[in-house]
Amino acid sequence: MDIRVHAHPFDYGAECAAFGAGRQDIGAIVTFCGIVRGQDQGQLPQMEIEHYPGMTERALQKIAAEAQTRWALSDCLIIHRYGPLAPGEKIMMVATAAAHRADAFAAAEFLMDYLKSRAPFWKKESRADGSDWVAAKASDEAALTRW
Amino acid sequence: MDIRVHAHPFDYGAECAAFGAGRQDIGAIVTFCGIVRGQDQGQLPQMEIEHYPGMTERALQKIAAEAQTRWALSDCLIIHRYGPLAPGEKIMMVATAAAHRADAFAAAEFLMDYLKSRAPFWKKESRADGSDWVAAKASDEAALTRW
Amino acid sequence: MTLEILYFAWLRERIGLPRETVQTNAATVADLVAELCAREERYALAFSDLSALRVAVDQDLTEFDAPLAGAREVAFFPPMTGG
Amino acid sequence: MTLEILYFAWLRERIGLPRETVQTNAATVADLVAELCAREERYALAFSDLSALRVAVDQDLTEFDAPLAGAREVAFFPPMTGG
Repeated sequence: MDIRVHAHPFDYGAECAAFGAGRQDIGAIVTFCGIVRGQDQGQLPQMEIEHYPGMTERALQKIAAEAQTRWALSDCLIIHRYGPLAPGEKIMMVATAAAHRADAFAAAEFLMDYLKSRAPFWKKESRADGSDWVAAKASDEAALTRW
Repeated sequence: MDIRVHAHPFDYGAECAAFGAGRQDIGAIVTFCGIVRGQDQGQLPQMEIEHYPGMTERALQKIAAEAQTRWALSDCLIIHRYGPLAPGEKIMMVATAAAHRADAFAAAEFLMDYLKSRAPFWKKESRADGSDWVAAKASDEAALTRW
Repeated sequence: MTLEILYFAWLRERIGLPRETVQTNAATVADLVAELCAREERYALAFSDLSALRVAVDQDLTEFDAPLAGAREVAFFPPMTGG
Repeated sequence: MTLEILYFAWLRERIGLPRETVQTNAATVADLVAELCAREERYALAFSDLSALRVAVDQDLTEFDAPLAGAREVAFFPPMTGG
């Protein structure tokens, strides 16, 4: 279990290549990567992510530990950035490894659903006409009920 | 949409790094990677994958096209190897890109479920005591009913 | 008509060849299977349980009652196990 | 007791500071919020809709009726939007 929260970029390809390398018990790996989208042609939004140092790591540890009790995982990884991010930049990733694909998929979706609504990150988007905190979606909160 | 079927290895990390690179409409990428598991301590199984050249590519194209009609995908990638594979080697991968994570996750699971049971690949495992064709699982066929 | 017939995985091993060309007037896949089974014991054994087999006509999965009119290639194989 | 209070995102902006240390005898989070709101208009405005806010006591998410006995750090913030 590897959890990292930092401002600097991470190398998604290198993380995917390294995750689970050399293990013989892994039959399935699922990764998710969240990326800053560009919006509104011609306007290049900037994103700033605020977080709660200390609680963030604690919350992610709890979510990952819960995933490991629910599914037979060989390994799991969460990386999340904070600070300023430009369109096209990778915000975060999760990776899960298991003997079978159903466990790897379910755990990755679970990690994402809980990370979205239970880990203390907040996104602020800036455009030419001002900046706004991204509103939480009711659908994200609702997604938790399926677990 | 990028579909590749070949005997030689692929570079999972490099494929993940390249997938969707430079696109501004992608907010979420999901990848799945299938790996040859080792089994039965001390016995190192070998795997051989047979396929149906021509139909394989055709079947994968149909599955990917169906995924693109069902979900708002920015891109999708399927790579599948055939021939001999050793434990720890990567057998195949899929990747899906979308604006939102729900589409990327659903499409990746759909691609995997259909690829498992509808693309003409057959696995044969060899151990010290002989070799056997891997039997299809009823759970894999059953997984199709959810779509 | 002339049909190219392909066998994969354990079906290929049991029949002992990966492909063959046959002349047939079979109207459906099932008719073709019956013709093959009548030829030699190894075909009859290999095709003894059709529920354990799948068939593709011209590289599209289909059913054993599918018609063969216009077909050029028929493939028989066990359930797939890719991924 | 002495409590460290933290504010994040738009709550931090509305209150105008990221953290402060308060002396309080509040029994619950809700009591603490009432004390803060009584202090200054900007607190009352920021905390006017508790359904739009979340609270963590000692870095664990909890409810507004949670007791504060033994707590050292209380954080208020809007619903999270990570990932």
